[in-house]
Parts: sequence; structure tokens; C-alpha cells
Amino acid sequence: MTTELREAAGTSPLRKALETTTMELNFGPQHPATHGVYRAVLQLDGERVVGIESIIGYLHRGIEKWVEYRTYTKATPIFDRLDYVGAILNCHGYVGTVEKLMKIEVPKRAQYIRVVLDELQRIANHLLWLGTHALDLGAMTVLFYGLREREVIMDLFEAMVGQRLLQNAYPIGGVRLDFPRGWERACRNFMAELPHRLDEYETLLSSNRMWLQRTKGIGVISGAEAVALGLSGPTLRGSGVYFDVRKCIPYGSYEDFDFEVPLGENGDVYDRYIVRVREMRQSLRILQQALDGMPEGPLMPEKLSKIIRPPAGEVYFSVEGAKGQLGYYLVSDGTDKPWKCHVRSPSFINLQGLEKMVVGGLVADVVANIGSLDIVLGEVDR
Amino acid sequence: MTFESLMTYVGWPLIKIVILLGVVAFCVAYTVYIERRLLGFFQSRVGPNRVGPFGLIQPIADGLKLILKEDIIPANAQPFLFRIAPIFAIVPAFVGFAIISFAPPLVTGAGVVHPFVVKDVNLGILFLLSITSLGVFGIVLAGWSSGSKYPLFGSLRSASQMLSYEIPLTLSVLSVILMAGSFRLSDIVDAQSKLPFAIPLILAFGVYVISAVAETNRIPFDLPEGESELVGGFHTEYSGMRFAFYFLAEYANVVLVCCVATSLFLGGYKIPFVPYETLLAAHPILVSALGLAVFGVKAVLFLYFYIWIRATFPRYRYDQLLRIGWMVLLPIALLNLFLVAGIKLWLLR
Amino acid sequence: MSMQGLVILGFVLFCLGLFGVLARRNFIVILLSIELMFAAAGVNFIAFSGLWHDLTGQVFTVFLIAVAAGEAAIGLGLLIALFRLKHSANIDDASELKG
Amino acid sequence: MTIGWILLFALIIACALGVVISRSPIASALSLLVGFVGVAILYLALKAEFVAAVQVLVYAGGILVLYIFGIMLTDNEALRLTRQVHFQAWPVFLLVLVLFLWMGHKLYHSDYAATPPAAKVMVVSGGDQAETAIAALQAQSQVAAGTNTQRLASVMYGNFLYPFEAASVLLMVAALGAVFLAKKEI
Repeated sequence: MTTELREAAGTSPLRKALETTTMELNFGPQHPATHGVYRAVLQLDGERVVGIESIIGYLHRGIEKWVEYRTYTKATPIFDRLDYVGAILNCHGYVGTVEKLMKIEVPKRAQYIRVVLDELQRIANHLLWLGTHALDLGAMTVLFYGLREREVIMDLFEAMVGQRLLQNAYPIGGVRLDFPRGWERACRNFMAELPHRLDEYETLLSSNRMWLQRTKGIGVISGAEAVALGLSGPTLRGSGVYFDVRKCIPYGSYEDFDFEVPLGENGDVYDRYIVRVREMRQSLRILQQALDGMPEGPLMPEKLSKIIRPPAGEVYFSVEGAKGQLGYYLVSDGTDKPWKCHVRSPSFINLQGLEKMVVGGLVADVVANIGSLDIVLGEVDR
Repeated sequence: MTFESLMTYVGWPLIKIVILLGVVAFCVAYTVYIERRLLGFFQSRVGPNRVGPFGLIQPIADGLKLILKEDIIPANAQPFLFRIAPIFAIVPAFVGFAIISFAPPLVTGAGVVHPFVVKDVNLGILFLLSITSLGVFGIVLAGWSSGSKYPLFGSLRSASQMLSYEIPLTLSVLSVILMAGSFRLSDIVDAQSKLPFAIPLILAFGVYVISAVAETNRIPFDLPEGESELVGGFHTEYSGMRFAFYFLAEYANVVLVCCVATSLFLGGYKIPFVPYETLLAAHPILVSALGLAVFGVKAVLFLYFYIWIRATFPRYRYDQLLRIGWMVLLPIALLNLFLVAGIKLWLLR
Repeated sequence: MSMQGLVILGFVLFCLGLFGVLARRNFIVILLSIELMFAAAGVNFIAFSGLWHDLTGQVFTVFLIAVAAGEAAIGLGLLIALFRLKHSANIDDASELKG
Repeated sequence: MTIGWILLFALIIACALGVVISRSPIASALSLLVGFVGVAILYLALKAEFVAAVQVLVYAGGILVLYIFGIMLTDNEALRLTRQVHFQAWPVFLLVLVLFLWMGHKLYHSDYAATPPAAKVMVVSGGDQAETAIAALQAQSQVAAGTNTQRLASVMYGNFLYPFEAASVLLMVAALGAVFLAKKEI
């Protein structure tokens, strides 16, 4: 059929009549690939996605409000429940904010210990993400391999702070305890082991044609779009934008360490995947330097009152969370309870990118995209 | 009608069918066990090991659990179709075993031959293909009658997948038939006494393996039930014994595919490098027993390969899957068929 | 079995198919009824092929199946086109040429 | 063995009835499926194994799945609620009944089944050599020895090569036509 005829047909009522209706598919809230109680209402034309509406709030616990009724110290553990696979980073964000509000100088050794735990947590988060993302795309084994390595990190956490998942690792001002005996050796063993394990995963995935077909060119989001949507973390860096809070707004001695920020090229699912895998290797580099250059000194500042009562004022502080820029905004009225707390949770904001990524793709790509965003619903809903 | 003719036409086939059904059901149940166990080892975990020694009673426990579970029929379902759909899935999967020769025929004293097959049909392979092509009904009906979107999606995908991959599968089997010059499975096995067809027909074997994985809906082609996308695919709404039927049908198909691959490509019960006659001279029972063992080993090796694939690969996307079927496998299978026909016509006259 | 029985069977199938084609409204059921008529022809072909020990009947049955496959493909294409236009598989809705 | 035949006939006719009179199209399709399997068994009993296998493989495994697809794609509530039988059902029924009775009468009184036409000519002309004539005809039609399938193949690719190729062209055209009809952008 000639082009003119086709164009004429495009506007005719006949053409309208021939168009099939779209189908509405509820993706979640109970769905194995949504990583929690997230619900997406998909508009499908056959297998193609023409629209997506995200519906969140199934895990809303009112954490930001809850904090207003707790003292600064008592509020610390609840933030572990935001992103429960990267709990230490949440904790660091919150105590860092209070420290900034009170202008507390955290001792150098405490800062280094925090860096060690933070990076371990980042690796643990990325390992779990890698496993679940691969499982979403059907590669089951990677999940169990990832969990195996994550288990070691959990044991390290347990030995260090007594908890595995929701550690409540840092008090305001520093860290509670030094490394226990033998901890550093165990940690170094793990660090020596992990690069080989990562190579293993990359053999299974990065060089696998099926994996490449499922991830390359899927869910593309350009750097400009990503910035406009406020994405951050590996999701943003996958689109080739150089932004890492650790580099751009350094905190907690990160300026001492020499590491690279891995960047993607196309902004597709594969780039977001490869950025995270490379990030794990960079985290190992940071760990190595932190352990090697561990300064001596106290763990808590000299003079810190038992009751935290920051001066009135407001403060914003952000850390590079496992999912992106994790920011805390605190308003203090001079009492021992925060007047207002707001969390800029990276999962929530990254989720905005989903529509750009999935519309025009296929249903199966929705799964790949949700996986590549690395959302945790505890953090999306707060 | 005398007792003997009654036995010949009704009795013995019935006994054979009952024995075969029992053995196949047992094998299928333990295939699940082997798969879970092997996956456990592949994935640095243990797998089921609590029920009985090494978890060996696990399949029975699972079966009991599934029997005792409530049989839920969704409100939107079409109850009659929903109830009978599993039958359409499981019957073809089990009927296919009827034509497979598991061991060389046992020759007893007076020249009486007892073949190790329910019925050695002269159109064996064609019969098998036509019977297994009916399995798609169970899936389509399940998706349709559940009255829910995910099963519908799964069944539509599954039906197009199975219809697409039946073509390369049949074409690859056709080249075997060309080489052997017969549809009968025992003839095909006999034609491989010198060399298993997997070596000269390597292309056909490859196509067969890939299409067979697709036909049985397993990773990397497990889209119909791709759990991360379609929750459970066509059997999302099923529970209890009816779910178990689908589960059993899937694994029966896997075992069937292993047995067929063994017969068609791996030389069936033929023992490599040992001529049949020498063994027959030694002892007739020995021949059959060894043949059975060899068949079992080959089938289990193929099964192992299957599970290995499952532990290694991610899942294809729907359109990629169909593209592979039509754009890659079909041309290869056709090319292979032409090659084999040419060789058969010009070289092996 | 006698030839009589087979021919009568074929004829019964044909009549049922004819009835279905003329009396049903659903387009798909009409196609299915046509398949019944094909099957009737097939039964006759095979029966006479057996009677006369001539394989031509069987060859024609194979052709018949091929024709039925073609008919199914085209029929379903028409069905989809009809459904797109009328949102119905009811054959009575395709009445635009009535004037 | 007569009981078996009667059962088979009854099954096929019952399924055919089910196709025509059942309310839901999917029940029609399923009943046709069982009917086709019955017809395949009939073919097997008439020693046409290959055709039986093709019947199941192509009809039951292929065409019917397509029909069920069609039913699934075009199902809606309105369709289920409308009367499934046309207003012209009764006249049609009478017409078909008349046709059935008339043809049945004709069939019952004809002697088509006795001998092949060619042999019949010989019988008429040659008298008592009918037996040998039939035997010769049978021998002639069985071109090659061997199984039914092998003989069928030699007939199909010998005498009927061109029709066979024509059938494949027909299938190709049908496939193209179906794609054209069903495509969204015309």
C-alpha cells in the first residue's frame, strides 16, 4: 500500500474502528517482580506498554511524622526501616544531619570506621540487588550466589554492632565500639575473595548474550531527562551523568579516598547494571584504603552531652545512599525533639523515571526496568 | 474368545500400561527431586534434605500435601473448563511414553520376544508428535477458563510458543527419520548401532534440544510461566491437586523429551562400542538389563543438561523467543533437512 | 464394518456441518461446522480408498487437511477483521452490504 | 468388534452434534477436538495410519488451537448473551432433514460399494474374470511394497506431485492472506 493511501487511512473512521482497545493490567501490589508492595497499573496494547501509573503507599508507616514525637537519639533506629537493605547508610544520613545541625566534629577514626561499614553496606545492597534483578530476568543462580556473599557481610555487621539487618549502627557523634578482635582480618579475607566472585557473576551475566538481549537498549533514559526527573545514584550515573555525593559534596572523610565514579553510556538497563557492578569494585578500593589508613584516636567526641538538644534552625544533609542521594532535612525548634523531618528518599524519586523507561517497551521490560531502578518500598513510602 | 487371545489383546497391554504408568509417575516425581537437589548444589545450598534420608521421601510428602490442599476455583472462572483443563495437559504427557523402547527386546528360550515397549507403532514418532501437540490445549484452556488476566497472557504466549517451536522440532526429527528410513522408534535405535545420530546430525540435535526446551516451557524459554512477569502464567489460579497435575505434566514432558532425545539422537539402549551380538551371546537377560541401564544413564545425563541450563541462563523476552524460533532455528532445521536429504540421496545410496 | 455404515457416517457428519453453517450465528462455530463437512469428506475418501485398495483417497485426504488449514487461516483472519470492525463475532452484524 | 465400531460412530456423531448445538463456542471447539480424535481412530482402523497421524497433528494440534485462539480473542459478554442459533434454524433443519432422508434413501439403494468402477467394466465385459481383474487392479495400485506410509509417499510424490506442490502454494497464499487480513495497519 502506498504511503498516501496509508496516510489517508490513518485519519479515516475505518482506521479508528480497526484500532483495538488497550488492556489494563494490574502489576502488583502482590507481584513477585515489584520488590515489595508496589503497584503499577499498566495500559497494554497487546504486549506493548502504552501507559503506566504508579500507585504507592501500601507500606506507608508515617516515619517522618513519627520522628517528631521522639528525641533525636530515639529517632535513630527508625530510619533503618526506610531502606532495610541499606540500613547503615540511612543511619549515617540521619546522624550526619544531626551532627551538622549541632556542629559536632566526628573524630577521624570514627569517620573511617563509618566509611568501612558504609561501603560494606553498599556492597551488601548491590549484591542483593544484583541477585533479585537477575532473578527477575530469570537467572536464578545469581541470587543465591549474591546471598552467599551478602551473608559474610551480615556476619561482619553482627560481629561489629550486634545486629545483622537493621543495625542502628551509629550513635550521634561517632561510633560506639571499635573493631572487635579478628574483625579486620575477616574483613580483609572477604575483600580478597569478592573480586573473584564478581568475576563469576560477570561471566554469568555480562558476557551472556541472553542477558545482553534482555538489558541492552531497554528502558533508555538520557542524561538530561534523568537530571530533569531528579534521579540520582547508579540510576543517574547509568545515563552518564557524573554525580556522586561522595565526590561532589564530600562528607565523612570521603575526600581522603581515591576512587572512580563508574558511568554508563546509553542509560539503559545494562548500563545501570554494569554501573552497580563496577561500584562494588570501587567500594572495595575505598574499603582497602580505609582499613590501610585507619587513624588512631577516640571514637566519640570529647564533650557531648547525654541529651541531644540542637540549637533552633534547619539543616539539610545528604549522603550517597545505596540507591542514590539520600537527603535529610531537619528543622529544630531548640527542644530535644525534631520539629520537622523530611527524607529525600532516592527510591521514591528514582521511581519517577519508570514511566519514561517502560512506555513503548514490552511487558517483560517493565520487570527489567523496575529491577534496574533498585527500589525498596520501605523507602518509597516512608 | 480364548483366554490367550484375551491376554494378547487386552491383558498384556494393560499390564504393560499399568507398569509403565507407575514407573513414569515415579520417575517424574523423582525428576522433581533430582532437579531441586541439583539446583541446590548448583546454587551453593542444600536443597530438600529433611524428609527421609537425603530428602528422598520429599516427592511423596509434596504429593500428599498437594492432595490435601483445598481446590480453589476462582469466582470468575468457568468451572467446567477449569476443572477439566488439567486432564488435557497431563494425558498427552503420559501417553507419549507408550511408544518408547526402553531396552532391547528380551529373547527367551523358545524364540519368544518380549519387547520393552507398550506398543512399537510403525508410525511411532509421528504418533508422538501428534499426541504431544495436544498438550497445548491444557494450557490454553487453563488460561482461558481462569477468568484472570495473567493466566490469559500466559496461555496466549504459551500457545504461540508451542506452535512456533513445534515446527523446528518436527523438522529436526524429520532428518532423523530420513537417516533411519523409518518412523518406528526401535528401527531408529537400531539404525544407530554404529554411531549415534547426535554426531552426524549435530545441527538437528542442536535444534531439537533448543526446541525441546521451548516446548517444555523451561528456562530460558519459560515465558508462559515466567514467574517474575506473569506470576505463574497459565496455572496462576490453580491450587492443590489440579496444580499438581500441571506440575506433573510439565515434568512428564521433560522426562519424555529426555527419553525421545535418547532414542533419536543418543543411540537409545545401544551400548557404545559393544556390538549387540556379543552381548546376546553372553546372556539374553544381560542384554536387556544392560540396555535398560544404558538408556537410563543417557536419559539422566540429558536431564542433567536440562537442569544445568536452568541454573545458568536468564529468560528470553517473548518477541526474542519467537524471533529465535522463526529466524534462527527454522532456517537451520530446513538447511539441515536439505543437507541430510542430499547426503542420503547421493552419498548413502 | 460395512461400507454402508461409513458412508452413512460421512453423510451424517456432512448434514450436521451443513446445519451448523446455516443455523449458527457465531462466526467461529460456522468455521468449525465447515471443518465437520471436511471431516465427512475425509471419512468417505478413506473408506473408498480402503474399499478399492487405492491410495488416491488417502492422498486426497492429506490435501483436504491442507485445504482445511488454509481455510482456518483465512477464516481467522476474516474473523479478526470482522471483530475489529464490529466488536463482535456474530455473523449477523456483517450486514453492511444489505443496503 | 462390531461393538467397537458402533461406539466409535456414536462418539463421532455425538461430538458432531455437540459442535453444532452447544451454546458456548469453546465447548463446540472441544467437542470437535474429541470428534477429530475419534475420526483419527477411525482412519487407524481403516489402515490409514499416516492420515490418522496427520489428522491429529494438523487438525487437533494446529487448526483447533487457532480456533480456540480466535474464540479467546473475540469473546465478549454481549456475544455470550445473544441467541446462538439463527432465526432460520428451523427451515434449515427441515431442509437438511429432507436432504438427509433423500440422500440416505439413494445411498441405501445404490450398489456403489460392490466393486471398483474399472473392475465393474471388466466384470460386465469379461464375465467370470472379475476376480482376477480386481486382483490385477489391486496389484497395480499398490505401486511399491512396504508399509502404508511408504506406499502413500510413492503415490503422493509420484502421481500427485504437482497437486502436492499446488497445495503448498495454497497454504502459502492462505498464510499471506491471513496476515494481511489480520494486520492492524492496512
